[in-house]
Order: sequence, then C-alpha cells, then structure tokens
Amino acid sequence: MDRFIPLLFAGFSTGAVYALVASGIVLVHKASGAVNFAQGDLLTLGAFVYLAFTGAMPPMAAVGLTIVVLFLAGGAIERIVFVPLRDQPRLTVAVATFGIALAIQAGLTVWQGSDPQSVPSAFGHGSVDVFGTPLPVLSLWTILITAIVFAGMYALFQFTQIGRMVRALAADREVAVLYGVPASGLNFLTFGLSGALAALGGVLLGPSIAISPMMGFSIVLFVFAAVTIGGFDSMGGVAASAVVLGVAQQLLTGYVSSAYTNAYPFLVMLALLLVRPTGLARPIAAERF
Amino acid sequence: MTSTRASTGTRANTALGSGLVCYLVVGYVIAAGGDGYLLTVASLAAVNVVLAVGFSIVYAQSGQFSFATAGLAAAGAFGYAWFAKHMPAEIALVAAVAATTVLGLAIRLATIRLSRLYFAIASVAVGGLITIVLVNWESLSGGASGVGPVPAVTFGMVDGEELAGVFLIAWLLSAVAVAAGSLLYRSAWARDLLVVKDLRHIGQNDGLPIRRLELEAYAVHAAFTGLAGVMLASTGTFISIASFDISMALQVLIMVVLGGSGRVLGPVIGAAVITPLPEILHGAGKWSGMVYGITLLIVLVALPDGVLGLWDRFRAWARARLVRPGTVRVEGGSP
Amino acid sequence: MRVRNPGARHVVALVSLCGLAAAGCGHLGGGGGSDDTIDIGALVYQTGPLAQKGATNNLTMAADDINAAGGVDGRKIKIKFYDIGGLTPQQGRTAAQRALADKPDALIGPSVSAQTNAFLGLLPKAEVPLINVSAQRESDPGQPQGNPWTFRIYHRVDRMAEAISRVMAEQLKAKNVVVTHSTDDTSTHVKDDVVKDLKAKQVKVMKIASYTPEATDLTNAALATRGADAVVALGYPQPLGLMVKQMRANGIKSPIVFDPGAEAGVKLLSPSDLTNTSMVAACRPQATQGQDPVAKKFMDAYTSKYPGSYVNGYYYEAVQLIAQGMRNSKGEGGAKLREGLAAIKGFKGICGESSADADQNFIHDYKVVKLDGGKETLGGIVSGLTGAY
Amino acid sequence: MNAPEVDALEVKDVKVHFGGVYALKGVSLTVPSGMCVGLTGPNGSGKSTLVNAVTGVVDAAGEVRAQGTPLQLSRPGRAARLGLRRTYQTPRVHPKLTGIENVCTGHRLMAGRSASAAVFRRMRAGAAERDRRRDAEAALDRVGGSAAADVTGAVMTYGQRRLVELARVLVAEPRVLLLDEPSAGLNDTEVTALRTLIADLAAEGVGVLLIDHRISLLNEVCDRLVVLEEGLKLHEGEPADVWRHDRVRAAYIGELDDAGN
Repeated sequence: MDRFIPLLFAGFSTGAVYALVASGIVLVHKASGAVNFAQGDLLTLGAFVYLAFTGAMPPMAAVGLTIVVLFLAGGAIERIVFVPLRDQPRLTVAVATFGIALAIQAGLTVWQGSDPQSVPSAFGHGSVDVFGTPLPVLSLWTILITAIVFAGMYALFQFTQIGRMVRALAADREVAVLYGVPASGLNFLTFGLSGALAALGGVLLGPSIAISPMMGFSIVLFVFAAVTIGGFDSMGGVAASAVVLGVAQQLLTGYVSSAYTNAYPFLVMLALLLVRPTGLARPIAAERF
Repeated sequence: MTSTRASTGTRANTALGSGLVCYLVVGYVIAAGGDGYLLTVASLAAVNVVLAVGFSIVYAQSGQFSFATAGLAAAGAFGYAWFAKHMPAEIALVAAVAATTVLGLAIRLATIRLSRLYFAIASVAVGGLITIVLVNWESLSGGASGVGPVPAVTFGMVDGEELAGVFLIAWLLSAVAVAAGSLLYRSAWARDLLVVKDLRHIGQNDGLPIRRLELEAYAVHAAFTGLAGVMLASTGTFISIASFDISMALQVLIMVVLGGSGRVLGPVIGAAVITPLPEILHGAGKWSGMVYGITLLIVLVALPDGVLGLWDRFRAWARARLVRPGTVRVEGGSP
Repeated sequence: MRVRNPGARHVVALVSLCGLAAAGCGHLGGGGGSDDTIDIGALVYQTGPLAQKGATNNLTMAADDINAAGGVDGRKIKIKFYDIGGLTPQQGRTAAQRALADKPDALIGPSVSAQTNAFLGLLPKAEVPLINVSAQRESDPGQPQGNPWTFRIYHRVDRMAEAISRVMAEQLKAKNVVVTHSTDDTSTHVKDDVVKDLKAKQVKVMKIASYTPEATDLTNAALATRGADAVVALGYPQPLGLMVKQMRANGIKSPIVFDPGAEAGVKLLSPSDLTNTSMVAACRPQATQGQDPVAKKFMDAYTSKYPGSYVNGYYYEAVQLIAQGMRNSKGEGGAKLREGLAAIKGFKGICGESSADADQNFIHDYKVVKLDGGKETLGGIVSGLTGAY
Repeated sequence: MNAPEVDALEVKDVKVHFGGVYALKGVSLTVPSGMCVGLTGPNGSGKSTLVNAVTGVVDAAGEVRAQGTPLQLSRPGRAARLGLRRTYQTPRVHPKLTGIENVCTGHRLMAGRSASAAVFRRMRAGAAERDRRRDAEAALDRVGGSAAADVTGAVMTYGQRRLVELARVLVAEPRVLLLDEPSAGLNDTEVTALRTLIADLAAEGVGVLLIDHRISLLNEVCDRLVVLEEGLKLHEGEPADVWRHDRVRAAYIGELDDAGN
C-alpha cells in the first residue's frame, strides 16, 4: 500500500492546481457568461513569465510580479476580445478565446522555443517524510496555498461589496446594471483575477512538471471536465470536482491502466453528463427538451 | 399569379452549374500542370473543402459546435484503410463514410439532451476519446506509427500510383460534396436548421422536430468528415493518428468563420484561403502559429459574417451607388 | 432590364482557387541539380513542437567545412532547408514534395518515423537517395514499405534495445530491473526488444511501467521503480525528464539508463537528479571528443562558431556521407550516388566509424554517455550490434 | 349545429410555480371549437404563463386536452402535433429569412424537409416546396402581409413582423389558436382587419383563445371572457356583463365613477 498515499497526494496537488484554473473559468463565466478556452494557456503564460522573472530576482518576488502581470493580461483580453464581442452569441465568444489560445501558444514558441524547460520551485525542493512515505514538498505547499486562496475568494465573494456586485452581475446582468453596478469596471477586475489565478497555477504546477508552450490545451480539457461536473457558476462545486477528478485520475492510473490516463477525466464527465445533462450543481440555462 | 420566385430556382441552378464547371476546370489545370508539391497542397485543399462544407452545415447553419471533427475524420480514414484491405477501394470508401455517419449519429444521440455549450465541451471529450481509442487499437490504426501504403480511390479511371490522377479523383469527390452541399443549403431543410439555431422554442411550438433536425445535421457533418478522412488516406497513401489532432478542428473552424455562412461558397472560399496559408507563411517561419491565432481573432471581431458577408455588403453598397438615376426601384421587388 | 449576373458570386471562388494554382506554379521552374553544385534538400523543423532543433547550424557547418576543403572534386555543396512545421504525416509528405520539386541530388530526412514513411514511396520515381534520421525499422530497404533509396544515419530500434540490455547486464550487472516507457510507437518497440534481450541474459524484469507521451504527472510510473537495482527509461523528452524528477523527489536513487529520447529531457533535470544516470546514443561527439580527435576538432569548431547552439552529430555526418558517396560515384547523381553511398566502408567521421550494411544503416557501435552532474563523459562503447532479431 | 363538437381546448386546474412563487394557482377554462374566448387581467396575472403551460414550455401540473386528446404537460412540441399554434407578445421572426420563408417554416407539410430528400428526392422536394410557397403566399395575403413576402426579417417593420408571424401560424391550419396580445402596436385599420380575421377563423371551426388588453376588441369578437388575477380565475362570462362585475372592475380599473367607463 506504499503507493496509495503518494498517489493520493499527487492527485490532491494536481487537483488543487486544476481547481485554480477552473475557478478562473467560473469567474469569467460569471462576469460575462462566456467560456474561456484560453484559461489553460494563461497558466502556461504565467509559468513562462515566472521562469523569466526568476532569472532576475528572488523567487517570491518573481511570484508576486507574475501574478500582477497576468492580472493585467487577463484584463487586456477582456478589453480586446470580450468587449467588442459582447452581443455576439456565446459560441462565437468561445471560439474567439480559441484564437487567444493559439496566439499565446505561438507567441510563447517564438519567445521561448518549443523545447520543454524546467522551472525553479519557489516553494521548496525534494521530499519530506509524512506518515513514513516521502512526499514532494512542492505538492504539500500547492495544496496549502490553494486552500488559502479559495478561503480568501469565498470571503471576497460572500462578505465584500465587490463580491456581492459580481454575484449580482452573474445573476442578472441587465438588472444589476440598472442598480448601478459598474459592469465594465467589474468585468476588467474579474478577468484580471482569473488571470492572477492562472498565474498562481503556473507558478505551482511549473516546477513539478516540465513546461512547454503547447501544454495549455491538455490542462483546459481536464479542467472542463471538472467545470462541467461542478457547474459553471459555483466556485466550491468546481473546486471540489477538480480535486476529486485529480485523485480519481491518479488512482485509476496507478491501479487500473496507465494507457488511458488522459481519458479518465473525460470518461467520468461523459458518464455524468449522460446521467444529468446539466451537470451536478444547480442547472443554469436548463434547455427543456 | 406566377411568382417571380420560381425563376430564381432556375437561375440558382445555372449559378451552381457554372460554379461547378469553374471548380472542375481549376482541378483539371492543377492536375495537368502541377508538380508533386502543388498536387499535394491541392489534395489537402480538396480534403479541407469537404471538411469545411460539412462543418459549416452543422455549425453555421444548425448552431451545433462540434470538436469531434478530428476524431470522426480519423474514424473515416482508418476505417477506409481497414476496409480497403478486404474489398475494392470504392466500396471501402462507401463503407467508411457510412461507418463514420453511424458513429456521428451515435455520438449525437448520446448527447442529445445536452445544451449547446455542454455539447461543445462533450464533443471535445468525444474527439479526444476517439483518438485515444484509435491509438490503442493497434490492428486498425497501427498505433502511433500509422498505417500504409493505403490503396488510392480511382474508380478505375486513373492509375492508383500516379499522383495527378489520384488528386483528380479527390478533386471530383470534393466537387460532388460541394454540389451536395449547395443542394442542402438551398433546401427547405437548411431553412428549418436556421430556425433550430436561432428560434429554438418557436420552432418547437410550430411543430418542428428539433431533435431530428439536429441529428440529421450532425449525421451530414459526420458523413462529410468521414469522406474527408477517406480522401486524406487515399491521396496521402499513409496515415497516422498524428494527422488528426485538435488543430484540425480549429482549422476547419477558421475556414467556416472566414468564408461566411449561408451558402456553400463560404466554406469553399475558406478552404481555398486557409489551406495554402501555411505554405505561404513558410517565409514567416516561426511566426506562422501567431498569424493563425490572430487571423481567427480579427475575422471574428471584424468580419462576423466572413468574406461572403463582406461581399454581400459590398454588392448592396455598389448597387445603391450604381443604380442609374431615373430607374424606379420597386420596394423589395427583384428587377 | 438589367440582368443580374448569376455567376458573379462564383467569380470569387474561381479567383481564390486560381491564386492557389498560381502559388503552386511558381514552383514549377525550380532550379534542377545544376552541374557546378551538389544540391541537398534538408527536411527540418523550424516551427511547431520540434522547432529549433539546431539542425540548420550543423548542416550549414558541414557544407561550409566541405566547401572550404575544395568541395567534392571541385563541386560546391548547396543545402536548401524545407520547414516541415509539425508532426503530421501530411506535413512530412508536403515538405518532401516541395524539396523534390527542386530536383535535389540527395535528401536528409525528418526525425519522425511516421513522416518518413509518408513519402518513402516517392523516392524511386524521383531517383533521389534519402539519409533517414528516424529510428523505426519500417523504412529499411528490406521492409514492405521501404525501398533501396533510404540510408539510416540514426540509431535503429532493435539495435538500441540490444545496446541498452547489454549495458544493464554487462556494465551495471543489474539483477532486478524495471522498464519504463511512454506509449509512443518507437519507445514501445524498444521496450519489447529490451525485455526480450534482458530475459535472454537472465536479468529479472520486475515491472514494466508505461505512461502517455503527453502525461503531465508521472508519480505512478516513478513509484513503480522503487526497489529496482537499475531502471531503463525510454520515451519522449518531456515525460522522461518529469519521471526522473519525480523519482528523485520521492527518494528513489537507483541508476537509470535512457535511450536518446532523453536528449532534450536531460536539460530539465538539476545536476543532483542526474547522479547515476547514463544514456545510449549512436552518434555523440559531445561525449566521444575525449577519445576521438575527429569529434574533438568538430566540437571545438562548432562551439566556437555557434556558441550555445544544439549539437546534432547526425545531420553533420549525413552531409559528410553524401559528399563521400559523391566521391565514390565520381560526381554522378541518382542510382550512381545510391551505389556510391552503399559502397561507403569504414568512413572515419564525427560519429566514429560509419559503414553501410545490407540494410544500408551506417552506425553499428553505440556510445554509453554518462550524464552525472549534468556533464557528458564517455562510459564505454557497445560494438558489434547486429539487432536482436 | 351538427353533432356536439369536441372542445378545441380544455384546461383543468393548471398550477405553475417558479421556486416559491405560484404563477398559476389552479386555473380551468374551455375553448369550444368555432368560438373565441377572451383571456384578460392585469399584467402579471398569469396570462402568458398559462399559454406557456399549455404549450409545455414551462413545468406545470393539472390537465389539458386539445381536440379532446389529453396533452402531456411539461413536454414542448406535443401541443403542436394536436393542431395547437400560438403567437408571441413580441413577434418572433428569423432575421435572415424572408417573409415567405418564415411562413414556410410553419407549414405542416414535412415532405422534402430532410437532408436526404434535399439531395436525392429533389423532384418530390421541389413539388412540396411549391405547395408550401403557394400556401404561404395565400396566408400572407389573408393577413395583409404580402408586402413583406420578399423582405428579410431583419429589415421588416414591427407591423410586418406581426403579420408574418400570424401568417406562419395560419399556414399550419391550426384547430386551436392562442393569440398573445395580437393587437399590441397595431393601428385602427389593422385592428379591424384582425377582428374580421378572428371572426372568420372562428366561423371555420377554429377555437381561438385571445389574450389582449384592448377591451373594445375583446367585447366585439369574443363569445366569452375570462378574467385572471394573481394566478386565479376571477370571473368568466359574456363580455357585456363581465365589466359590470364589481370585483373585476375593482381589480382592473380601480374605483369606477358611476358612468361605468
């Protein structure tokens, strides 16, 4: 049974990172009703920006700066793409985010080349003994930091004025604007926040794997499985399903077969969608058929 | 009152006829004069035309966004490669297209109760799953190293080894697909699909069989995509799972969005512009990926109706300018 | 009554499709293999996932070196680069067609086997020999898809397996081995052969752990290696580097032997992770420069001319072999050049000794490259490799 | 009157709730064939919800029969199969289709409207299309919307959109017709045309449920009038005496001066 605990922890740590990316997608969906296919590539961008900064400054400063840069990148995407396409159908907006994903991937290939690169960890190296089995230090930090971030976001959305306004915007855009909610300003903020979350994901995931410009898409596919199960509007639901999927993937790979590692999240998602076509959480636009 | 509308039917047929003749002439010119490189690029163009027409019917006309294009094309290609071992190439073609259509129907039936957004995501999963299953199905797909040499489709009219001949057959197949696409676009069925796309509940309350129409649109998409997979195998003589990755779904999307919807001409233009782009972009070297992403963005933001939309707006603008003074314009009446 | 022109819309389609034809016709008049130069078409990756593999520098330097020494019987070598752009067979075939349209004397092939297989059939009609830089056995002349126009400068799957199993049995004297590999086709073939060879040498294979080429978390594969006294690691650079990192992170220190897939992966690992690791490669001037003066001369020249650029001995040697083939065929291209290439025996190049065997493969002695501390040193040479079956 | 006609539409004790809010608290009404029943009431009284419940677009409880056959609630599209059609408060027309094409989509003749027919059975599809276009033109003429025949939905005027939607519904030769505020935004001549049209339809045996606020229209064309308030039936009867009913006046018009207007 010596493999169970490490696999479980590996599942928790990847699940935690995917929860960060998933919450970014939920934020964008809350604010603008659109699905952001480029969220995975924002994570890749975050990892490469962090890599570039580590060369010039101590790791923690690099982490901080990366989060700020990605915050502005998220806001810029909202201004350049989402504002002009506001009244287009949701699918066209989703397709536009593909354009962003392609541009980020190609930009990174030009800037950093396509060879995989390793990223120094800002949160410790090597392994530490927990319950007798050596576990990577980084994954323990990842789980801890993600928990803190989610607690912070929960507080932001439940108790602060900004949080209430964002939730009002998500509930009913027109009415919220009528009540004086500064929709465009808030949009910029929520997109920026989703960029910052992606940056954190990049900083935490980067050192534990090798980063390459093309890795964004496989991450977003996994995250979509979690978002579909957790529902597009509930941060908690999405975070929980991301972690569950992360652990399920590791255990299935360990104990069933590793040839289908990438397929497990989809199999779980498809099985669930066939049972409940609108996802587990509160159904949003329930298409009545 | 014999309505003037009947005449547009005949006029549209002549437009289709002349369009197809032009299309075939271009194919013949390429087959006669082109060298190996041009024939290969033109074969890929023919494959892309068929893919784009199929995708534009399911996405631009019926509003269903499907990412499984790469998976379905792979099913068509590997199906054809396998069938061709046991039967003549032409029958293998029909069998592969039929198999892919059934696969497409099964996919859509399984996900019929999903809303469009969830179906788009589910189709990403299905596309990924088909690819993973094919990679592990050694006997069909030859694993990661692929399958070949695959016999070419010749209908007995050309020599299977001869590049130009195999290309011409692929071009003819794409011409048939364009003709079928044009008929589909001008049909009452395509009109009903528009209602399924934009006025879903209204169509339902008017008794339109929404689910049947969506299934049919997806089956047509699967058939065209399967045919494209077969043509890719036939003209390429060698296929591996690496040919069918997510970038194929993106490329088809850019073609349909760039070309514009509503007429079969849209996807044809999209394919004609996007296929040679990477070849032309070789000069741009490492910047070609960037150009792709940014083209998609610009087209979506600036040209929501694509090239066709631009052309229609230009014609409306030109007609308003060039109408000779003194001609009485009857409101809405065609001259 | 103004008749609306029904075909107006279709003029647009005709114009854009003619654009396609014109873009192609430009290639009709490509330069043929004119007499005063030897034209080599090199299929390389300037964009896409394998971009920036440094091949262009190695090829250019080889041509410059030969031309500086008077070329081949006075004829200069000219290399033209064709960007493949991605991993799909269609891209490989299109790039090859573009190269063949310029009527080269010889081609230097892509490094992805599926792409090589996609255009092998074109070579006999074009009468252009290909120096193949991929590992799959299918492209050998004797194979169903192969034809006599292909020569291999790279390692071959079965020989690599034989070399690795001999290192495990003879050098490391391992008794309990775990084999890990990514599920891409080349690694799977090497894995099968390694397992067969090890069993023949009475070495117990405890476990075989596989993972998908694009896996982003390999804890499972890393943990499977616990308890082995030596590990074989085969596969793509990214997962390979990741697995070793996770093995060390989970406290597993056993020695590891890589196949060349690790070349790029090694850059991802810190020097401490690399303790007790080695790689087997067919041509590795970086490691053999200590013992081989020819490799030393090349390495010094290359690192001074292209500091920090990626050394790829295969491409450099391929150009040298084509030049030697031309000398053997007295400057004649086509079938004569093919015979010239097949006649090469005991050619002293930067990869050591190259001689074409019946399968027209050039390299038979594989090098064991120790990677400890991130520096490459020669850990021995495995010679007399015939391929296990 | 020949054999007693089965009722066009029979609604029994229909309840609809959204979360805690009860939009309909059990409403019953019948629309006999060949009659026009008016349905009115202040805004938010549940008029449109009732139509949505009958057409199955909203989850509802209770019993509904169209042409005597029971209708499965909460399943859209079922009512249409039994010859029931409805229009919308804001007319819904497809922007890219012309008037004729919009009307054709409402036609019940499904021949030639499948992918295979469009490519393989072109003769039959062509014939069916000509029939549909002929009926569509007739329907457009009948509602006075022929001018919009060749105009695409995006450039149609509000009035044209209303008439095209009406034609789309009529071309299906419905047995039960639910009109949701058809007179909104029409000028007087258009209202009189609408009145004669509804009268003709009733004469042809169609059961019409007319939801509107225009009291003059309701009084002149409806045989009976039902008044709803907060999801319940306040009163039902002949149009003339319904307005004299004090609870209706109080709910509708507030305290009335003695002149009764």
